[in-house]
Amino acid sequence: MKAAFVFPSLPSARVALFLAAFAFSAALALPACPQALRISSLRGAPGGHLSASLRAEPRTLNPVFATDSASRTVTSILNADLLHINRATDAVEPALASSWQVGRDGQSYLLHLRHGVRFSDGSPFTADDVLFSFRVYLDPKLNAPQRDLLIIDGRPIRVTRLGPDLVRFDLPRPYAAAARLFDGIAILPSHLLQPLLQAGTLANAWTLVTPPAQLVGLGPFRLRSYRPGQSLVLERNPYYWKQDAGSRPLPYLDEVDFSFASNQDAEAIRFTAGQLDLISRLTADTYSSLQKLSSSNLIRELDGGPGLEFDLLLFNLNADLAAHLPQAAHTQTWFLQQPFRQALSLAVDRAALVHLVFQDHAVPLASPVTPASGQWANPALRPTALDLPSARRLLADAGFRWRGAALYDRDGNPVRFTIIATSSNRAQSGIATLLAHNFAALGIDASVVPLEFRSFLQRITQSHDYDLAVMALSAGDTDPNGNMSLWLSSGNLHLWNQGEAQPATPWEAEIDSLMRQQMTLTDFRQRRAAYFRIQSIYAAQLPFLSLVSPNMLAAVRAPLAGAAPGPLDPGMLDNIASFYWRKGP
Amino acid sequence: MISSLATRLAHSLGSLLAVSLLCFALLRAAPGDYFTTLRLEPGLSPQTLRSIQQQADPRSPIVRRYALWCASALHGDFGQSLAYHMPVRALLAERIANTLLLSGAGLCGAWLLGLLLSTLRGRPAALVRLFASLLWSIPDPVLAFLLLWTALRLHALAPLPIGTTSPTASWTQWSNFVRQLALPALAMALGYLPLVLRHLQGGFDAAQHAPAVEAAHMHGLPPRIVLFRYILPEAANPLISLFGLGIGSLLSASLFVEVLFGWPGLGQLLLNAILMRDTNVVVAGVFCSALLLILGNLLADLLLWLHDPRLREAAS
Amino acid sequence: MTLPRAALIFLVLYSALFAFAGFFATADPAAIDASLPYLPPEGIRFTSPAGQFHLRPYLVRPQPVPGQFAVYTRRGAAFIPLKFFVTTASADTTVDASPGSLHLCGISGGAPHFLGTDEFGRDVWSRLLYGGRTTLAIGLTASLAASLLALAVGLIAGSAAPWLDTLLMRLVETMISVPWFYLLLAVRALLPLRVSPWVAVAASTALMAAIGWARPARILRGVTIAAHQRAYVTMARATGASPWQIARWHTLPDLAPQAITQFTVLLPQFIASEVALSYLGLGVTEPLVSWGVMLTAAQHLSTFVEYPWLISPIWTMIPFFFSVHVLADRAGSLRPLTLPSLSRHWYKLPR
Amino acid sequence: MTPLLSVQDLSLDYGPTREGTVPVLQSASLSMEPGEIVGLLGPSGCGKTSLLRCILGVPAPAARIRCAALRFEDRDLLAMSMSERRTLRFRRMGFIFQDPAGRLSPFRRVRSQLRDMLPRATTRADLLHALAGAGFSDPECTAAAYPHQLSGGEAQRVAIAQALAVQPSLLLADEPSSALDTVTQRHILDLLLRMRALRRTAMLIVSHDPALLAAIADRILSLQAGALADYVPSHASRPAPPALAGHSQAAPLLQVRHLRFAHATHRLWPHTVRTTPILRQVSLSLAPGESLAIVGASGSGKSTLARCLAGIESRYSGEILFAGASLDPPRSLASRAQIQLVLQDTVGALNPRLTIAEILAEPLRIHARNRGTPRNVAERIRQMFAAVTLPATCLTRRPPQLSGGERQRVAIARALMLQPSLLLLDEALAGLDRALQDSILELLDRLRAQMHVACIHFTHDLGRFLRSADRIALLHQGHIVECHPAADFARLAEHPAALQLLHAILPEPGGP
Repeated sequence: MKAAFVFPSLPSARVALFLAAFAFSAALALPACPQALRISSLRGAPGGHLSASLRAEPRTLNPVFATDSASRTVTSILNADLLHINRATDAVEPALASSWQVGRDGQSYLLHLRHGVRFSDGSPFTADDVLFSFRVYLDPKLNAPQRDLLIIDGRPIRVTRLGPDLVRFDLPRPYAAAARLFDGIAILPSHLLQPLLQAGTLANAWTLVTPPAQLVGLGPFRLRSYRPGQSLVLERNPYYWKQDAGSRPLPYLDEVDFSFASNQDAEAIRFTAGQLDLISRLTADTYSSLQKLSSSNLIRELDGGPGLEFDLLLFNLNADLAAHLPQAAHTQTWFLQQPFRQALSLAVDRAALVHLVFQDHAVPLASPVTPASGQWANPALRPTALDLPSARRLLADAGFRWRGAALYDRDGNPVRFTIIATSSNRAQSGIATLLAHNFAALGIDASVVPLEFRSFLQRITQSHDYDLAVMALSAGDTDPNGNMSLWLSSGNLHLWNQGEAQPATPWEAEIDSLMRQQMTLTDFRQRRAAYFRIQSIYAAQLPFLSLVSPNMLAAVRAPLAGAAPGPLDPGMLDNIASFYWRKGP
Repeated sequence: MISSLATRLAHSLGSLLAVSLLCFALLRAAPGDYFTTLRLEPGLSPQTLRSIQQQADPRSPIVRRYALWCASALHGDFGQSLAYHMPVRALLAERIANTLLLSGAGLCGAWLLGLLLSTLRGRPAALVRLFASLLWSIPDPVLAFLLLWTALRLHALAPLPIGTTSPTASWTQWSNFVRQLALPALAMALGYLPLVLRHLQGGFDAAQHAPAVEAAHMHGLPPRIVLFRYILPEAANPLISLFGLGIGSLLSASLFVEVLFGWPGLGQLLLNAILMRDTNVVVAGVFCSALLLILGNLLADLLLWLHDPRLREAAS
Repeated sequence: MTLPRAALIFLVLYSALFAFAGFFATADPAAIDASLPYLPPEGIRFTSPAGQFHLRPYLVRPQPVPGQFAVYTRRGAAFIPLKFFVTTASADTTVDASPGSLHLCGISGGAPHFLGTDEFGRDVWSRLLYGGRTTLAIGLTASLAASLLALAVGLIAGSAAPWLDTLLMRLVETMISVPWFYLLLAVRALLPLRVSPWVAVAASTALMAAIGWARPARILRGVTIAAHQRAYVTMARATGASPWQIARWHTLPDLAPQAITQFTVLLPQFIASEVALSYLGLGVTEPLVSWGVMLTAAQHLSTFVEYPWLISPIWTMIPFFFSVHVLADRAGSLRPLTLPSLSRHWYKLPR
Repeated sequence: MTPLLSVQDLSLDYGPTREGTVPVLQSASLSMEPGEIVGLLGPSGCGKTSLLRCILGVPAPAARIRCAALRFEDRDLLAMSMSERRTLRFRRMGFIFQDPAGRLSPFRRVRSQLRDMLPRATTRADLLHALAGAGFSDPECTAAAYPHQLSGGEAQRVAIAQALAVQPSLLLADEPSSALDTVTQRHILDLLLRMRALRRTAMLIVSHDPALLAAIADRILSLQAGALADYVPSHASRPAPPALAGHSQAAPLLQVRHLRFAHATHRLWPHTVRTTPILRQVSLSLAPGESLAIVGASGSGKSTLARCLAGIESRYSGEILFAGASLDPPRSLASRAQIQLVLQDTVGALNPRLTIAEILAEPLRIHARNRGTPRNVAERIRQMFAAVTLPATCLTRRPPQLSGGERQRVAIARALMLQPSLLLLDEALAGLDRALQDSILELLDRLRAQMHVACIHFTHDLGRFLRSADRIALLHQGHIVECHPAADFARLAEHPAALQLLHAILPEPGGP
């Protein structure tokens, strides 16, 4: 064990000393009775069963190693975090921590743990569990995917136990919106997993074959049974720590079962056949076919508006092409010219994309910051409208010429390239088809190459053997920090030019510095100004084209209350604890 | 017989080795790997990615990897699944059972239906032939899709569960289970039926004119006895071969149906594993499939051997 | 008229429809019309809006309902007179290989959509014809090639020395078991991104044939062995006939019905797998059309529910397969069908 | 007393075929008393079998029948439904086939097939009793056997046991012994007579062999031109073969030394391999142009010997010398042209897909390279066709369109196409009627004289070849036990098997 990750429990005398040294903005209140979280607006009816589905089988039930969407959805229901982002208001709210205080320097966070909280096996939740959990997440041997989030400037967050229900987190430097980091970090039961960590077998713990009794969490539900390939059944966690307005313990539902549908069609069929109670993340065509398939009073369709996901057209601006990819390097000479990118953007008919591909359930975008990010989106930027004359002008100014209808570059080479897209994603291949059609209006011969998902990703992230790519990305959070890996030139979502040691261009350098700067600022306005500036730089440079942001579409059985699509993981199921079945006719 | 069985097994072992080796090589040749998607995981540094990769799937020369795999496969251990963090054997076991159940039910259904239909004579037989041709001309996925669509339309009349439903309500109850199996099994059976019908009808037609069958007829034996004790054995040899082929494709035949009806079988798992490049799962699944193919061949030969006393006395 | 004869005539006419796709089609199959997505099939009337009979048929084009996506109404539908033997100015340069740009019918200022349009407002009827041409060309060539390959392998395995037989059959087992999906992925990775559509078509044909021969080869080998047990083969061998002579005079004619059957089995399979190939980016890609490309877009339940005209390739291929099958059945029933045992050593009956 | 069976004015033709309507029976009438044995004589293809099928009620699918009256046991068969007739023939009639072994299902044991015929209440003892009644000394063993393990005679006995199991009042037998060797044939006839004596079963026995019918039947009817008439024996007899002088002094054409051949039988569990020797030690020699008959009961190894000599079977040990040179496998093309084989099974031996002309051309095409392409293949075929006295119209037909005799002649013509010096005829005459056999033997004698072709007949019919071969060798259990000139065979033979065969020869009716 490295010293940095060892958190010896401190003697109580020293706790007092520590406390004195701090000057906190709020007084500490330490009530003695069990401290449940009451949701004052909620009055539902208990009981009932919910059938939901997952697009794939969860691959693990271990929240530390869950990377796929199905596993994350399930683990987020089985577990709970210290602080939680309210998906409706986008504000950080207390969860397992009943309150928190930020130190004046903005570098230390003091979290008061809710006391009297129990794990789903009845054992008490204490500060030791928090310490243990972060030790797991930060353990370099375990390689938890969350680890890098908790390491800032190469130094890990330090966690200190100040008492049985008081924990302090020290950040290496001021970090804006650090409270949002705690969202989704599941707290693990140290009494069960400590021995496994010591034995070095934690990485293989809590798989799908683990007996349900050994899977213990703080979430609203706990595992009842798992049948490989068939279903995963969760039952009500009797020790859950939330209550509704009438002090009735949550969750309302007795049981939730997940079946596995390989694709959206299978899901929609089962939903229509009455075997599922809710489906979410629908594509526009499934959504509209559901509208027609179902007798309308049984099903409620929910359009949550644009989410954090957006479709984009990626230019291959990688610097490593010349050596071994002459073909891609040749087409890259055009993409490296800003006017050319601008002209392509002007040639894209975003309205047609929204209309034809998303059946009007999407919005055109000006930048990767979608409307779901609320105040973070720069209102000065407007989605580029189709403007072929301007596009032609830009191209002509940049030395491009037309012969007949076809476009030729300065050196007399015909302008032709390929657009790759994921073949399994109908929307993206549709976008690619329409883009090729749009570009044809400029005299560009663009051909669409649909590729299988991993072959596609391999080209984008590893071989860089492509010209243009249509793909979708989703911001991790509404907060700019959630988009760090997209903007930073060293980030792994900086897909247009990967693995830059130094920012390749001045504007990328400026974005880098602005991103770093906003991270340390604590003032919202200043941060927002920096972020607006980043978006403006993006709009001027267009390293990729943000096309549209699809709406979050879902459907539920009409009597189910409490479900609403949300932009952050796990989407609609985030507040599953407050789902209930409406009684009555 | 024993020695020829032994040689056959040895040969089969060779082809199993070839299958697994080829599978390894092709997996290596396909672009992308299991960790490709992790590269888009925001906030996952390249170093972490590398160490995750190194830990789960150490990159070593393919020959070495293959040798290691063979060694562990000998002990029945097919390695860990990259995606599921669990032993492949545990992952496959139940799904193989499910797939066998579905394919088995489908194939049995096809055989029963085929036997029933092929005993018809005269005008009904011509209609059956036409029906078989029609079924033959509809591609299997389309057939399954049509069936699903019809079931959905008729749902109000006769609710058949589509895909797996809540386990507490159904898997424990036999009748529910049968209802659940009905639709996908029917889709499988209808897909397989034309082949079976064609061979059954052909075989029965040929058997009608076999001397022993004519003799039985002329002796005035009751038609039922003629059918079951004379025609059927006479037509059996090619049918047994077909049956063996059917056994061989038990694991692979139901892929479309599984995916479409959401049946929790091997097909879906394998398809996803292929798309995810979950090496060990793919190799083990393919291995099982190849094993079944070989066993099916062997079984068919054994049945032929048991059925036809003349085969037992071949010249050495 | 007998069924096989009817099937033959039907096949010839049907093939002509696809062979002269350029003439029968009404539009460029790749032309996008953003204003008319998911237009339902347009009706043809011989009466004018006023109800008078006209010899020249009218095309009834439904009108889009404003504000709603892909909703059309017959109210206020436009009655457009159809013209015959129209010459369009712009030849379909991308895909049309047939000479000239003469079309059977058309309308002024646009194209009739007999089978409606797809999600991008492309004409389904024209796509069906052009797509059928590509798909049938690939399917027929690939199944023919695979059947011939299977015939060769089956013949060699069934008549050659046991060691070669064993070797070939193990190869077949391997071919059947290995997931070729990976190979296809690898092949796609090796090919340059931009492949000429015709090269893509040729490559996918070759790939299908190279992978698909194994199963039929196994069956044909069995038939070969059964054929070799006939007394006339023994007699020919006693007279000194070479293996090639025996194959040509006795075995191949015996194999032909089964080979034809195998061909008909492969054909629908290959046409279905063309869908999978285009999924991998290997098969036919835009702007070339194929049924696979069309069905890839239509394999969603929503399409089935809302836009049934988009799955018209299915309704088109079923009668095609049916008539091929009826013909093959006829060819196959010239001799009673036999599926012989697949084991060589145990099937030889004692004399 | 009412007759057991009466048939009046039965006419039968095969419906419109490509060659028009083929009349088979014309106003055939027949009446049988209970317990009477009636023989029905006629050349092949004259409609004997069709008549039997009409009586049974299972006519061939294309047959069109007109009949004035058809009564059996005082019941009108014409008024009965199909299923009533089926029950009637199941309970009251028995039927015996020409090829008994093929008529038993190869997949089931004798006892279960016999049980199918017997009433449901039959015990095992009854079943064994029925088998014992058919002359089996070890019925237990026979009951457990599969049909292919039985010899032809045994299979015919099983068939008789089957047919008589239900104690029918009428037994119909279609060439019951023509596929059997003479000794077995004798046994079967004895058995039938015994059965008649025991149960008063009436029998209608069909054969092309007047000698056989004369030996058993109370009266013989002859079926000619579709009508039935009483049989009058003719006195025509075949002339003796031309004596070929001097060939015994010439260098032998074929020499066989210590030929051995064995089959192996496998058992799955416990695993045993049983080797069954077929040819134990065969040595013989043959002069050019000589005619040798190798006679043996079924199972004596005749066919195997023929196949070894023809080079089809190469796993023998020993030595075969042809014209002084060893014929070790693999055999040269030239030597294959010299030795030609004719099989009994002409249905299988001629490719049904090819025309007769193509079949005849095949040997020439095979040997085209080392003999040079014959300038006039068509001419050659016509010559050969004339030699075997076949009409030229047959050339464009295919084997299924020919009768058995015609096919046999085609097979012989095919064998002679290459002008071989040795012809092997494996039961090539069995199953043909007497007149046809005579004409083919005559043809072979002529060819022998013209082309100096040596012949080896592999046969069970000693009686016939006593008069038509130069030498006769007796093959018994894989050994050549006797080998004498034909004329002296009856005098010189000593081996018990030879004596048995000689004893079993039926006298020719009306013959000397």
